[in-house]
Amino acid sequence: MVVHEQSALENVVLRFAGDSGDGMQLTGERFTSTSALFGNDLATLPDFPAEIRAPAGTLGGVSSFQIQIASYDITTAGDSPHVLVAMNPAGLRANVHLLLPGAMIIVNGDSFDERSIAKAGYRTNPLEDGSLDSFNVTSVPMTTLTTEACRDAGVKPRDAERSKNFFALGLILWTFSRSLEATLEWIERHFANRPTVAEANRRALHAGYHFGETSEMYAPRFDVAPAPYPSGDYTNITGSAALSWGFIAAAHRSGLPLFLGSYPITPASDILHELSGRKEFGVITFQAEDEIAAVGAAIGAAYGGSIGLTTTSSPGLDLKSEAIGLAVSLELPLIIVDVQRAGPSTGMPTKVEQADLSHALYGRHGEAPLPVLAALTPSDCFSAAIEAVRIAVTYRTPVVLLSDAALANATEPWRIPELDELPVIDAHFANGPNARTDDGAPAFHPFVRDASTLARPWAPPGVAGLEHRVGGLEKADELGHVSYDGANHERMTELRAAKVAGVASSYPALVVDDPQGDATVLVVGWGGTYGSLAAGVALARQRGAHVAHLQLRYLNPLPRDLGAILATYERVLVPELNLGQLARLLRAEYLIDVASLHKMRGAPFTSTEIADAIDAAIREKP
Amino acid sequence: MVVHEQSALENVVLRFAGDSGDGMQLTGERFTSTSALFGNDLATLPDFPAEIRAPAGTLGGVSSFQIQIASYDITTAGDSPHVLVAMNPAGLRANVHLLLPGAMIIVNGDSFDERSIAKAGYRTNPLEDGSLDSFNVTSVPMTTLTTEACRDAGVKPRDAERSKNFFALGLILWTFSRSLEATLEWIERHFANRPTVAEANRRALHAGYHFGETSEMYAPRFDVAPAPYPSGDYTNITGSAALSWGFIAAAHRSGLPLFLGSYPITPASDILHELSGRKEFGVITFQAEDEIAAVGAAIGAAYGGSIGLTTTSSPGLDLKSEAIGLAVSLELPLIIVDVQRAGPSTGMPTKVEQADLSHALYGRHGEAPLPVLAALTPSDCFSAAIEAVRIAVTYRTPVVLLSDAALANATEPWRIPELDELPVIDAHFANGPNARTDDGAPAFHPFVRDASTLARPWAPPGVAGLEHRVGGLEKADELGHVSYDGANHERMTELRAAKVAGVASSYPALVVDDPQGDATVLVVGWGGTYGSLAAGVALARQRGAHVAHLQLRYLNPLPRDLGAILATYERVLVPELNLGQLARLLRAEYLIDVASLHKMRGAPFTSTEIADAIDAAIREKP
Amino acid sequence: MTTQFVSVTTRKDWSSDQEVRWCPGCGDYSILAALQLLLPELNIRREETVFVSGIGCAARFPYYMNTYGMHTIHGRAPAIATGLAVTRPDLNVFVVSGDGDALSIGGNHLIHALRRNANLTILLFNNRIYGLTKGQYSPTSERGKTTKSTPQGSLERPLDPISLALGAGATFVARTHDMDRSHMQAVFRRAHEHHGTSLVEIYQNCNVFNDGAFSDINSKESRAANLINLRHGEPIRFGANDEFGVVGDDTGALAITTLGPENESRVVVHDEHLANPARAFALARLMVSDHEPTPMGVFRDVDEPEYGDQISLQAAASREARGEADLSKLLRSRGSWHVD
Amino acid sequence: MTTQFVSVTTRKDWSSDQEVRWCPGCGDYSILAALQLLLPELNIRREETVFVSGIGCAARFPYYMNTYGMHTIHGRAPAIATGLAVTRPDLNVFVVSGDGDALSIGGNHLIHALRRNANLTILLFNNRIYGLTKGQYSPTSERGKTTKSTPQGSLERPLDPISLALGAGATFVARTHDMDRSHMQAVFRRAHEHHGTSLVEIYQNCNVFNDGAFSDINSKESRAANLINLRHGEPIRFGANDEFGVVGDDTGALAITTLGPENESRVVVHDEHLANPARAFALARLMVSDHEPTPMGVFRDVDEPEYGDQISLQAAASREARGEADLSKLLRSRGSWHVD
Ligand SMILES: Cc1ncc(C[n+]2csc(CCOP(=O)(O)OP(=O)(O)O)c2C)c(N)n1
Ligand SMILES: Cc1ncc(C[n+]2csc(CCOP(=O)(O)OP(=O)(O)O)c2C)c(N)n1
Ligand code: SF4
Ligand code: SF4
Ligand SMILES: [Mg+2]
Ligand SMILES: [Mg+2]
Repeated sequence: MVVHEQSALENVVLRFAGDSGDGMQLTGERFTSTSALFGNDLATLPDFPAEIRAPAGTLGGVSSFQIQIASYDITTAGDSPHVLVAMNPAGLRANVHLLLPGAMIIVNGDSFDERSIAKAGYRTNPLEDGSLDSFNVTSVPMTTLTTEACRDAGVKPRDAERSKNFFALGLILWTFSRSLEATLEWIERHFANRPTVAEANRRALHAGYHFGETSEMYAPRFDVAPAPYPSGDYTNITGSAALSWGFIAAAHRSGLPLFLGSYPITPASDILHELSGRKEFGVITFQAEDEIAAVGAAIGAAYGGSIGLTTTSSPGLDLKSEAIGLAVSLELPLIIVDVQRAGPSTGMPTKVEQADLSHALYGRHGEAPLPVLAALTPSDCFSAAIEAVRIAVTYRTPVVLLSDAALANATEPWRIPELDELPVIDAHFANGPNARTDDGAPAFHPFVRDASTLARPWAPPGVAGLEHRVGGLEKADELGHVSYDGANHERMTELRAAKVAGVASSYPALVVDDPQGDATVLVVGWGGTYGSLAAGVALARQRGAHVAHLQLRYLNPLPRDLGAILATYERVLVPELNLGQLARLLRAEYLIDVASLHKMRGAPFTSTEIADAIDAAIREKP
Repeated sequence: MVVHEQSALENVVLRFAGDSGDGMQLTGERFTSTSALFGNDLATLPDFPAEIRAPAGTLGGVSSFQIQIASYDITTAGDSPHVLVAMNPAGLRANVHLLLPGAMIIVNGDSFDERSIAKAGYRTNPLEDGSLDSFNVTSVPMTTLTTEACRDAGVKPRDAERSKNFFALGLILWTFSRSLEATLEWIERHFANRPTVAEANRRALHAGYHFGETSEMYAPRFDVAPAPYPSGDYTNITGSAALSWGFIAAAHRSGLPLFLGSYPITPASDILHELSGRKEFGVITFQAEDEIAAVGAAIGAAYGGSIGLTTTSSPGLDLKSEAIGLAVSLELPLIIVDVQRAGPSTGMPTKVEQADLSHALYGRHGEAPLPVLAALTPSDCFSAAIEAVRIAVTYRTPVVLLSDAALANATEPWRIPELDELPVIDAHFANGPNARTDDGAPAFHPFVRDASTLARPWAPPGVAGLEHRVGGLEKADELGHVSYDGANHERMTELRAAKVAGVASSYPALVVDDPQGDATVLVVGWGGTYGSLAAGVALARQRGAHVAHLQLRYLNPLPRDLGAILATYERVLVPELNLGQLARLLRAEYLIDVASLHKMRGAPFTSTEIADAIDAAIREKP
Repeated sequence: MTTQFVSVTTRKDWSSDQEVRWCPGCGDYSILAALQLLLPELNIRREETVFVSGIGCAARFPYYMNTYGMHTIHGRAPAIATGLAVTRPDLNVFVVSGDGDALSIGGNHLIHALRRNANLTILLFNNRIYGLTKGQYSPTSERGKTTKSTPQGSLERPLDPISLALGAGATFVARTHDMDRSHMQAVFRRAHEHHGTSLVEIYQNCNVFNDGAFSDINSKESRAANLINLRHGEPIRFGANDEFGVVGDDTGALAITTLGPENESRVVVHDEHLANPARAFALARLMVSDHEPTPMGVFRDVDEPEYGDQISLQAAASREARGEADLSKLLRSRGSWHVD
Repeated sequence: MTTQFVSVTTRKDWSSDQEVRWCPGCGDYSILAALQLLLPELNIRREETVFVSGIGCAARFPYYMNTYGMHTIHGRAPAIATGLAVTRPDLNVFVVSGDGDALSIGGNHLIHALRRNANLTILLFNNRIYGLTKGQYSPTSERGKTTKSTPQGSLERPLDPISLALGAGATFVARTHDMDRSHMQAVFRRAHEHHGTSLVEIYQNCNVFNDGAFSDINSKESRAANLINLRHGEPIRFGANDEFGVVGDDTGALAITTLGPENESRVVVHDEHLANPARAFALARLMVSDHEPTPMGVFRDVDEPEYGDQISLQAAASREARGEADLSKLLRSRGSWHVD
């Protein structure tokens, strides 16, 4: 797409890129905030290096932040930026391949000295060697202008230089016809006790804005109108925050305390961070010695009547397997959040992948089925968390909730629900005997099941008369004591499986996105690819395809209406950020020859990839 | 089947049952030995209580040992014993339901006192209340006769009583027309430094034998002829011993040292026990602090150029997940043996189940495929171990080898192979540079792949010039250093998957057992159910069914000829000791609506169960 | 639990209806009896008492107690119990573990529980063997032990649970043994009363796989010569006639000596409450090899903030600073805007 | 390795071609430099040297060494290295770990490695923080530490690696710090020379998430007053003018005192080789709180049989007793019969 001057646009994709030390995430977040306040729909995609800091100026050290803002409902941060802000040569080199011809590039000209150019792996200066001819390049001496602006502000030139990201932000805010107000206010608050830093940032911001306004060399200006939103209060939310708040909300709506046992691991740690500051909500966070202790403590808390939660990312899930199996056997509520990252093993710790689905489904010895859910968007993390708690508590079962590295860090505007819109969760604690002994005395049998859910009683310690023992050995049906009886074991195994299968009866009906109702190809995705698949489907439709889209949140048990839906399409395309794990599940379950589309590049699907695959599927239709 | 007197029989199923303290396993093993020496084909099924000792005389404390001996090739210990030897009321009560009418029961009459009868849960004395009328019951005062026989033998009466299992053995040896020689010799050797115990056992054995010969009340006598065996040396072997020896043989045939890292767990510990006494073979055994350290140490040993082996049972496999994923990423040879037991969680630790297949296939985060094999019979454990090493070493990959609690403890006669019949395994260590640097100097790149196997070089430390670093982060193709490049990650993921898929090209062709070649129903099993499925198929054929049988040893990748085979049958029946894990795999892979037959009773399938299911499948044929 | 509550239970009330399934003669029976007889005296409620165990013979313990109980997975009981104890400060949480469970697979959870100091009473049944898996050596087995997995003898030096616990910063560390009910009961009572994590090592005989492992110390015949009773505030003396005593040597270690008028004054007076764990450690390392005189009793008992209490304080501070929880406010805490 | 071999390498030979990716200013750089400069002096071969690490900033170490190396998984490096060391006694196996890696998730492997005593040199980079995961508190963080995961301050008392190691029976335990290259080198050399498992705690500054954690002890200004250099056979004295000394008190602990003629003779003389670890433990517990004078150097260095050596002896004994390995005999060892 070629960018036109002063144009009123429906959507723009903007990408900030620079060195890890350049403050690109901050710049991106501030721009996001302003755009959200303005009323755009938006979606963001932060992308930063794996945890070890690469030497400054190298490709490995590039940190980027992409945002799409739009006047309509969008679902991704976009495929190809219309505007790239590059604070150094490496930031340019790492991202220029994403751009379509005609895109606008704004660079910090000061950073294109010989050393930095070489460090980025360029042989010649790209600003001069003609390699950027197909783009609309503007070089601004941001460092110089920033230090100048800060002269006499009481900061040393070296420190002043650090404010250059605010210069860039000011420039971009001008370009997008946004006011500086929100940012100025934020600076005020954020640097309250570092007044000179605040002043430097303020000056840099203004300088950038004014540079846009006055500089002759600088022309195009965008204007993206607010999106039409249903009325309500809105906030910008990341997947991590939404998950955390969802659990707090579930605690609130169930009246149960929330206990998080966790061991730090990127990109799941943010949930621990967020919840650790919420003790006033009756939240206890426990940074354990390892993942096993973390899930173990959550099981202990669940036994005691709390919502037991443990959060981790992929390698951590491996370590929790045995304890999750215990929870399956104990039939206690437990929520395990896996913020998936690229594997196998340590893999690429900050990059997205969806390759833990099979592991969540089958990663325990023995027959140990449990419900598996996945959140679809950053804000959906909120309700997915509540839903996970509902299922865990209602069915007395561990539940795996899958998120991913992209969801965790991405932002989107979210209409804040009214508290009474949130579901109520009832723990139904056992409160008295539920059986009789052989000689007729009232007794408590911990494995008597509810007729409709097959759930067993949850009987935390403290109630006289309900004393009982549970354990990982096979238990006698109803009675709950240890049993090595083969027939009993078979019955218990089948009961546990039936209980989990029964969770599907509590799902809402599936809703297929098929506006014209005449699609022959169905795109089925799951979890965090919702945004990119929706965008890809939209693009395909623009191209003329009749295609339907269904995004699954419930992976186990599969929804009961799914089979019938799949059967109505001639071709089912299953794009996944793995080698085809949902596809395998659907094939086994429904004996349908679904087509699997995989991507394993530590990045979301682009709309084009999806639309092209849809085109191919339509052509290939049986 | 009704047992006839003095009859020459083709096969007999015999079961010893008594209290855990009664020495039933020993009695069973001695009888097995004698029968093997005699030349019968045989199969055994020990069945003992979970590790905690139950109070004497209760059902929970019953220990049993079943053996089938035959004059033809048999594959299981049989479904229904023809003869039950019960040393106490609990032993009778726990097993009588297995018997068909007419079966012979020999009890130790002395043990049927009021207390013991009550302890076993009988209200009245079963020897007197007519409940055994359909059987052929003989009550022998074994305790009395044994103590009498031992009078003046230098042992106290209480100790003499302990020899009553030898009385029972003597009686049974007489019944089966076997000589006492081998047992006497064994007593000699085994109690060499406890001469009075030896003497008591000897006397008890003779007493039992003579009792058989002289007692009037005792009539039927069996005579099972030797089975026709190919010529060679034979030994009786359990699955655990066969596995252990298989690994020693693989070490021998590869010239590599064998390192076992293990943490004790029933029923896998016997492999550790067996190998720990074999240091003269260059075997190092390492009892680690836990399963993670055990597999970790095996990985370290593999890195150093040994065959790295780790053995465990189901819960232990959970704990090894993360380290196995590391081995997938490092592409180092490693063998993980899982002797499956009944789960989930602690489950029923001494009972058989096949429910870890999905876990072996998918129980790691990320895309981390690896070959999975399963041993079919106790003696097949030997060659399965060698095969696992061959694949691990050839393809530089971890391999999971599945055994189970039944295989581990069961015995069968095995023709001892000549050493030169065993495959040779070549480690092909890297011995020099395999690449060049940009400026043409020779270099070693640890992830350059063999064109045919896609295996990377195995380069243990010690060779100058091959110094290199490996790790769990994603590695640049060929070069092996850390890479966060998305396209590279996708390529590496696909390469690892392709390498594992390629293992199938090294399999022998599948052989379907379909004697008449006109079967319409195919029974597909995997691993340790081989014996019971073969017996069930044989029974179905006796009943007139035309049915084929295929037992899979290779579970991942699946054999390339499997799809075509499945497609030729009208109905595929998949019996498993789980809820249908192989069935799910076949459905996903071949989109065939296989019928799943499951059993989760901590016990093998009986022939009748299989034959009945075959009958049903034939009736139901689409 | 109200303070007025007076327990009027008996051993029977604390015994479950499950058959006890240890081997006849196992030391676990006497530990079970000691505890079932002691609990009625502690003035606690059955329904507020929970036994959490890992896996092993010892770990079957909860099944025999008519309280709440959890038989969990191998080595993880301290972690699981921590989650319970911090969310339910009203409960009496006991952990029962074996030497393999607590020190082999579970060693890390144990040391972290000890330094964290949540309100747990950890009973470590040390029989110096893996009982449940039928007799492999354990981390406390003496070097050179011949077992199924070490036919030529084990190679590692044993872990001493007391020194390990002191190294990890434990606030209550004690040792007792299965041959002396009243000693066990006295120690268990103290452990229960300690506010924080207490560790009690119990020498326990496994008569099937490691019979007599402690008989050099606690058999009737050996006790006088080899069992040192630690008593707070008293000189550490032992022997049939109190003829031996523990004294400091000039390498910082403690040593045993025969007492006479010339050295009587040098005998170390036992002090459980020393802030510095050095003395307790020296006491734990009194024995340089097995079968030497062995201290029994409370090595260390000091006050440190209990983990759960501190969490409650933080929650209170949180409410103080930010007001009562307001979900609606939380959801707006990252900035919000209104759309009509 | 033949004894004639003489190393003629330089730092460059031991440096890999990979860019070092720690934050500018990180203490890890100086540890790397110390080792890369020391190794050429140790007369060992690069190809017989292996660095094994877990996960963390510190754990990136192997990538920078031009030796064999393995960057493994979080906390498991000691176990993985053990498998390597016992199967390859010809190698020099180094383990590099962080305080989280070695003491949090990996604590159990560490203590078992220490008591097992295989030939490993374990370098524990202690920055009292989780660096790689961007700043949560670690097991060595001081109580009350405010981090991302403890906004109201952490609650646990820190683990002291030295006392933990001594509690676990370690045979070589030392401490050094990233501000003193020659001290590091001297300690690393000793650790390498120790036959068995050696543990070196290295105080390491994480200037991004925990800057100055040790500056009270090892900054130029503080060293004289707060850094106690342990030297075998010498009295433990420190201070600008050696005016302070370490003396025993009568609770078995060690304490710091100002020296004068009246107490000079009471100063403890450091002995690394004491069989009983009590004195070393007391030394490790000299500080009752953070930022107090802290001993640096070798706390303990004693000889105990190395694990791998013992395995070799058992293998030899096995061959002795049963003759050379004979597979064909083994396969017949459970009794066999012949069928024609
Ligand atoms: C993950 C796992 N690994 C191993 C086992 C097998 N196992 C059960 S108990 C036990 C050790 C028992 O020893 P100890 O803790 O000393 O208890 P004891 O039986 O001696 O009382 C082992 C290794 C298991 N159940 N789970
Ligand atoms: C199984 C697992 N859990 C958690 C993590 C995340 N993680 C990586 S390093 C680390 C701790 C790092 O701290 P430390 O060992 O002190 O090393 P430092 O970075 O401070 O050098 C954690 C928690 C992981 N990689 N794997
Ligand atoms: S095996 Fe040992 S510890 Fe276990 S119950 Fe028997 S005697 Fe007790
Ligand atoms: S985060 Fe800290 S420890 Fe890690 S590299 Fe940076 S300064 Fe060093
Ligand atoms: Mg034990
Ligand atoms: Mg650290």
